[in-house]
Amino acid sequence: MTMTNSETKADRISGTRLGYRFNIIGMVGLSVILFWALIAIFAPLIIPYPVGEIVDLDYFGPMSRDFWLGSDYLGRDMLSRILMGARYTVGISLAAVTIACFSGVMLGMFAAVAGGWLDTVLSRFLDALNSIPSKLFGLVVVAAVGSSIPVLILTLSVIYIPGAYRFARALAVNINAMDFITVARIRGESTLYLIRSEILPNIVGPVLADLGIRFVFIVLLLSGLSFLGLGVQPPYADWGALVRENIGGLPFGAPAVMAPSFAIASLTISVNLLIDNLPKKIRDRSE
Amino acid sequence: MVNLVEIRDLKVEATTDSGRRVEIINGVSFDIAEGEIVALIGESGSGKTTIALTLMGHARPGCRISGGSVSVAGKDMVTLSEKQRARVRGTEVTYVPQSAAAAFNPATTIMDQVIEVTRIHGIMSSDEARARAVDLFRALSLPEPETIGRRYPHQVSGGQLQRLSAAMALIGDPKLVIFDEPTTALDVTTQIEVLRAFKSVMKKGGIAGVYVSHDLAVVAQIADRIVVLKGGETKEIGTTEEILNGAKHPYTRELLAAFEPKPRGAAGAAESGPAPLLEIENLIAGYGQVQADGLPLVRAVEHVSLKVEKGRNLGIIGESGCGKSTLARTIAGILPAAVGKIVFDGKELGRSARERSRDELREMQIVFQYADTALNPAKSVEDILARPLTFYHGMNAKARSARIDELLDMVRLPRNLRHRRPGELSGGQKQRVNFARALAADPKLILCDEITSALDTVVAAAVIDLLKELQRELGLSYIFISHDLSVVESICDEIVVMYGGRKVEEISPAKIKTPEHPYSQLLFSSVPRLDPTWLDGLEQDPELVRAYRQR
Amino acid sequence: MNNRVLSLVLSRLLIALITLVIVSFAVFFATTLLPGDTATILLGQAATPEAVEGLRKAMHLDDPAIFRFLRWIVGLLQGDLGTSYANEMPVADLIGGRFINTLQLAGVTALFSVPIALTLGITAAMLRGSLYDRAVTVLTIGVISVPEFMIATSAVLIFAVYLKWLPALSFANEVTSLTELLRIYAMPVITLTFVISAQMIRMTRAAVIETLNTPYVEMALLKGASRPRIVFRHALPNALGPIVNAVALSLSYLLGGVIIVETIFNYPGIAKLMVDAVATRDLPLIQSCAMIFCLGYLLLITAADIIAILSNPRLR
Amino acid sequence: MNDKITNWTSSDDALVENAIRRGATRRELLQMMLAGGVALSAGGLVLGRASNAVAATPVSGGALKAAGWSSSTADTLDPAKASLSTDYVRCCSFYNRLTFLDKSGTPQMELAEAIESEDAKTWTVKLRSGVTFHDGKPLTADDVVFSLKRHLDPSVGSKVAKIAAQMTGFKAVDKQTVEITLANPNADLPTILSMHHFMIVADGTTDFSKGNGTGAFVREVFEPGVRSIGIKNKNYWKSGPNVDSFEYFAISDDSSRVNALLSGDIHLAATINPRSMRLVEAQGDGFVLSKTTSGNYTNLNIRMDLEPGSKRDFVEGMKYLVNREQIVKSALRGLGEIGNDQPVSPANFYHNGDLKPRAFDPEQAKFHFEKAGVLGQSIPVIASEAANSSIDMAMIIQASAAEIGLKLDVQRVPADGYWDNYWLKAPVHFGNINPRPTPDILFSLLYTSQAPWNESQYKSEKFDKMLIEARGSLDQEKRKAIYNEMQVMVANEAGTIIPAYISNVDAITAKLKGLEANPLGGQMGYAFAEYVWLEA
Repeated sequence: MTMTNSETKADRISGTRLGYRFNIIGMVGLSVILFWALIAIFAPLIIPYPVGEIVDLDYFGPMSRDFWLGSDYLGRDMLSRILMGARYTVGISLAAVTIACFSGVMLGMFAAVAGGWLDTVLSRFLDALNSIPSKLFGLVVVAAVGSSIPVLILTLSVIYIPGAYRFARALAVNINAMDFITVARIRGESTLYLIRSEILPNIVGPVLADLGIRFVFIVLLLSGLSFLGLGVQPPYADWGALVRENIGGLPFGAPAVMAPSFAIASLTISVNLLIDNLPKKIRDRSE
Repeated sequence: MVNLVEIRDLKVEATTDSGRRVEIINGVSFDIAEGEIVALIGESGSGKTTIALTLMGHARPGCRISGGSVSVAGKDMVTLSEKQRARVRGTEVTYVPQSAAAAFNPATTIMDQVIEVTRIHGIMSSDEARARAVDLFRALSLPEPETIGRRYPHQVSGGQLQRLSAAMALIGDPKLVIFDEPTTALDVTTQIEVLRAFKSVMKKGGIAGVYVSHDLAVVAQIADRIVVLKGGETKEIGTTEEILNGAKHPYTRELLAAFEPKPRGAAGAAESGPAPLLEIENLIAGYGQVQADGLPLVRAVEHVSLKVEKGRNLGIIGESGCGKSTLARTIAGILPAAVGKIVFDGKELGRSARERSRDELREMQIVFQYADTALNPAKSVEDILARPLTFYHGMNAKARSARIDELLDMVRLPRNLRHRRPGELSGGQKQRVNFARALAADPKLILCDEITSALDTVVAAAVIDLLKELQRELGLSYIFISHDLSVVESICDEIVVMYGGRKVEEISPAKIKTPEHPYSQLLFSSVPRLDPTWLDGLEQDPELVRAYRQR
Repeated sequence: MNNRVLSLVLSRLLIALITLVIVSFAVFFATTLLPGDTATILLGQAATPEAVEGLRKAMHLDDPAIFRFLRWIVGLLQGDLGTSYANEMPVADLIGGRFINTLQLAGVTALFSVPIALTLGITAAMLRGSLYDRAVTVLTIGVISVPEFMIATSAVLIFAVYLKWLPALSFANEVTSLTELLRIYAMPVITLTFVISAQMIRMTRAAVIETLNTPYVEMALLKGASRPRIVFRHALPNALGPIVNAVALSLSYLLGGVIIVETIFNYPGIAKLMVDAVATRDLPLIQSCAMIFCLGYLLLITAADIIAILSNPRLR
Repeated sequence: MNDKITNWTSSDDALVENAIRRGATRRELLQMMLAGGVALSAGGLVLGRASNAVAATPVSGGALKAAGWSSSTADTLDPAKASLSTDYVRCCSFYNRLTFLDKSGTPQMELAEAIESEDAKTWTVKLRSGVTFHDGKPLTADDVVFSLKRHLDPSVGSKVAKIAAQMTGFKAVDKQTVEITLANPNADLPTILSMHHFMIVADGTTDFSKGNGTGAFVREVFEPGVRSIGIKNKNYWKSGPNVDSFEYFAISDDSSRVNALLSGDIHLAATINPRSMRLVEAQGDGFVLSKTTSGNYTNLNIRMDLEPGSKRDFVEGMKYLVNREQIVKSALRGLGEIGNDQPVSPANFYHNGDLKPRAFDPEQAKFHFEKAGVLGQSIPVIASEAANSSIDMAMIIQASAAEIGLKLDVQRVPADGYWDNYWLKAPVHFGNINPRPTPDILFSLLYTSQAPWNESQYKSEKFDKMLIEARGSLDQEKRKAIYNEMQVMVANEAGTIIPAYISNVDAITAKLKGLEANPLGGQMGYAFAEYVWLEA
């Protein structure tokens, strides 16, 4: 049958030998993410022009040999701005998602293991937090304390802690009902041990996938906040801010507005693709 | 003569995680005549359910019929289109699932589901279908046949659901009914009811059947012929008589041997010292809010007292919901007792595990029924066994490693298994690891909560043998909780029968044939025997049955 | 049985109420943290120290925060949302019309997007693994990956500026007919549908697929039921809980999350009102808007929970 | 949020306040004012095709829709409290003033028939007869007294309370005559009365949301923060208005405002971003840009009493570092004129044309920075959307600084609260100043030692003396010479860098005719509604 042929081909591509099955779509996603991660790290070394410098007398310039992605609304080199923007978009989002998921997951596991009124209080409190619309929450925070990178990161994390909490708690409650937790409890283990060694390893997979989706949301929320005027300090700009400040170029299809949009889309789509196609550990029983 | 079913060289492939295709059914062939009931018997993974489903042209997701033919009433289910298969399903071939509780849609009424077949295939009008369903309910001796259909699945008991699912299978007047382990999830007393109902309906209608089971004794009561399967291959085919009395294949003999009673040796008799190892007095425990009298709302264990002598084993037997597991959890301190005293090795224990010292916890270990959930799937066998060693004995890495080897040896597992995770082990292996973890604590008493019920008969027998052996070597005591009389009988020195949260009788295995309490009598007599005439010849006091049957 | 449902529903309502109390507490104290002294802002140029002192007294600003909170809560319970600092109109009057606008937009969007999302989600689940399923999946990923202001601005450029099919603004026009209404709501609704549908599609698909893997669905298949029958009679009723939940979560976005859409289409809803209120430090207005958002969220979530409870015969 | 109008208002308070305070003794100013608008020389011109329309004949009918850029729940129809351009536009459509400024900046009579004074201290206002309010009540002297006097009541919270404070006596002499007594003589009163806050409302009005005035439109709908609709006043005492109704609202998002115009939803989009011009122009003949160059500018202020501005060389270096050409080209997209660091714009009669802008010279700048010892330091520069284009300017200067090793730390801060919290306060920050009619007002407001808004803390006794000398001089040439010198002094000595004078651009549909520029600001000094007409 033809099925068998395609199977073996897929095997060859995805490198089954590592003990993991990883399909080509997932690998494409991972490659794009790695690409942007590398860009974020090495951006200052590879940008062709200083980020803040006006190098083109025209604005919304087209793609050219000098300016690969054209120029922005002030005549700055778009390629350089996008490469540097990767730092902010990827960096801020990553920091925020890490904080959000770490705190959310820790609290969620704690609530699940502790149970009782602690669980109730935590759940109610985070539910309340969840009910506040995220963009408006961002606006109020920035009105209160001003906009800086730490404020942005913390705001984004706080917005997404309830979600991570809910998710992790739901998973942990399931795990907590398992007999091996009971076994550990009556062995006399501490709550910390239960969380760290018994529950965490079992929810880390879904939590990582959840982290990926939350990362996408944060990237989008960050660009939404940039639209409302909250973001990193000039001359730097995250991708959302780049789209926002160059949105006037949209009628002309200026690369200045298309390129950062594609950058956002490429990152978020890749993360989604990766999550939907995470490498699967092969568990063929070979007894 | 033309058989109703002819299976020829059937092959089914499954796709593994790695995308590899493996044959899980490897060239199976057998026939079923009109009105004949054929049993497919084998342990889990033998492919019995897979074969049964191919009779409907169905393969579970990830599987595919890759070769051979399955002819049902002249139609080859393998080559039919999905639409054509749908026409056969529910009318000519029907299915009674293993767990009716899961196979009923929780969101619609029972009647709607029972008569759905007639709607799908337009067999008869709704009213006719309803009338017929009520007839079937009556034939299957369901209570309140007129109204039971209005209920939702969660509102009836497991045994009734199982019979209702049979009604669902029979309503379309099928030629062939597939029973997929229909009584496995039921208590023995209920199982009898269900088996009887099935048998009479099938015989009356002259309907052919496929009965999938791992339990030879059950199969013996209902099947005309038996197909013994292992690893996707037929090992032996024969009439029930032939298989029971003249099994040729060694595997069949192994299956039969697992049924032979292996009474407890006299090993533990000597050591009954003055102080018992465990003494429980007047224990009350349960769930829900604490009431004004200081007792929980739902009391699962009521006024239970018992004693375990050093080096001797206590069996606790009863049907689901009798409070035996709650009792074990209360003893272990998982569920603190509301009232009562637990004295262990001369010391009174705290009611909750939290109030007990580390040593007290160490000396009494509990092993749970499902090794799948009792072992952390994210950890390797080595890590699982190492933790109690570190926690209780503070061993360093080297000592730990040596002790893990010893433990694996003790439970008869190869040492190289230590790097595997539970998911990569078979059911029997998992249960051994589960047990090894309890041994790692160096306990005096091990509470075994239904540790063999999730295992295949042969595997379970091996585990029991292991427990006996370890007891001899280590001088342990067990409290053995089970619904399976033969298991308890084979390992215990004392047997406690529980019903409705209370201890109804305490007997010794010697007197097991002659229990005094009527419930014990009912329970013990309900255990199927390897005798095709047992069910038909069994007489139970209907009063008694009504009084004690769970719902 | 009915008692059980009643007590479940009541407990859900109680939980919502407790959450609301926590929310009101948080909203009140978070807004008082906004920089700037209320009295000074209100008095503007006339802010002499004596005047500020007088006004602070008159407004009870010097009272302990907890008293002010209680006074505010009591006012809320009596339906008194307070008086706007910015233009001295009752907050209720300011919110009134705009709240209706928000509800209208949310309503139209819900009517439009929920059926689309559910249809796509369910059909994708039915045809799991097919080309159609993959197309839907890729589409949803693509849609949630584009910032909404891009979608909105592009839509305006295409449909309003170039094609001139639809108006660029959503409120500037008088509504005279149904077609007019459709034209006016078209673009914000399209944009919002893009934004909120993806999540609903994903969740619906996942929930349906999960129930499609249950034994009772296999049972239905073995009864010879057709695919649509399997999905609509067996899978869907049991997937209702998670689906309703996803819908409620997505719809809650339509209250406070639409700020960007309101900005771009100049639609006078309460999200923009709250942004205005933040800019003018109009605390009573900020608090009221925030409470509306939170209340809306809780109502939706609680309603979803209750629907899930009622739709489940096991709880009924 | 981009609300420079708030600033505009408070600037105007001080403008007139200063004029009153100092102008009282100046007979020549009084004469000039009465002679006809020499003082108001802020130039206004309409560019592009719009200017052709002016000559055409008005057409009646049509529903006019226009969008400003800033609106909130604080929107009001109380002229005393008006603070946003949106409020001005609305007030202009519902009310009338006693006087208004024409396109040349000359005060013209509106509700007043004549405003006369013998000594500039006691003024007699003769009212037009036959004017009625929308509710039918005829306009009387009592209405005028009420309208003006209420600014003195602190509970009203008038934005021009301080200016109004100069008016100490109000007397309704008869039904059509009002006598206003000033604390000190001031020839500028007719100009003061043309301010948008001094709209005439009906006597005893407490609820202003009805917009009951004598203006060209009758209020139909008014929702703060949303929109207003006015219906043509059939009994309007002037001829007009041309359109049947006038709807006004704000679209804060710049591209949305332009898109709304292009899609035909509105007829006028006020104050569009320079970069949107290309889009409008690309649409062909259907749309027209109306540009107004007055004296508005955004400036970089270095406080000379604080580090690092206290080092003379830092200020000097910064002036060399500002690439004015690039700012006009890139940040303003050509919509502006290069500035030479002093506030009197080229449109002003007194502008010193010989004072050349400082050349962009990074080397010179570096030399000065080295002398000041600031290279390698990080110097915070505060910018905000509140000050028009300041963020773009800041980034341009920042980039130039980076090349010579000076690190400017541009901090973008929220627009709301900017004028209270950062302007005049931060060591290096941006400001935005709206046009003033005379150098005297500009200098006294912004550069004398006692100036309330001395942005760079510039202190020069010589400068103060020269200002008084110019004020007392009757000789226009001599005054010009003095002002010229003062401009040079400001350019060279003060810490305010004025890189460009910014033009305002309103985009309109070509159907909208009759829009002229006005020195009071865009949208025809906010009063366009009653003058324009829609061509079929």
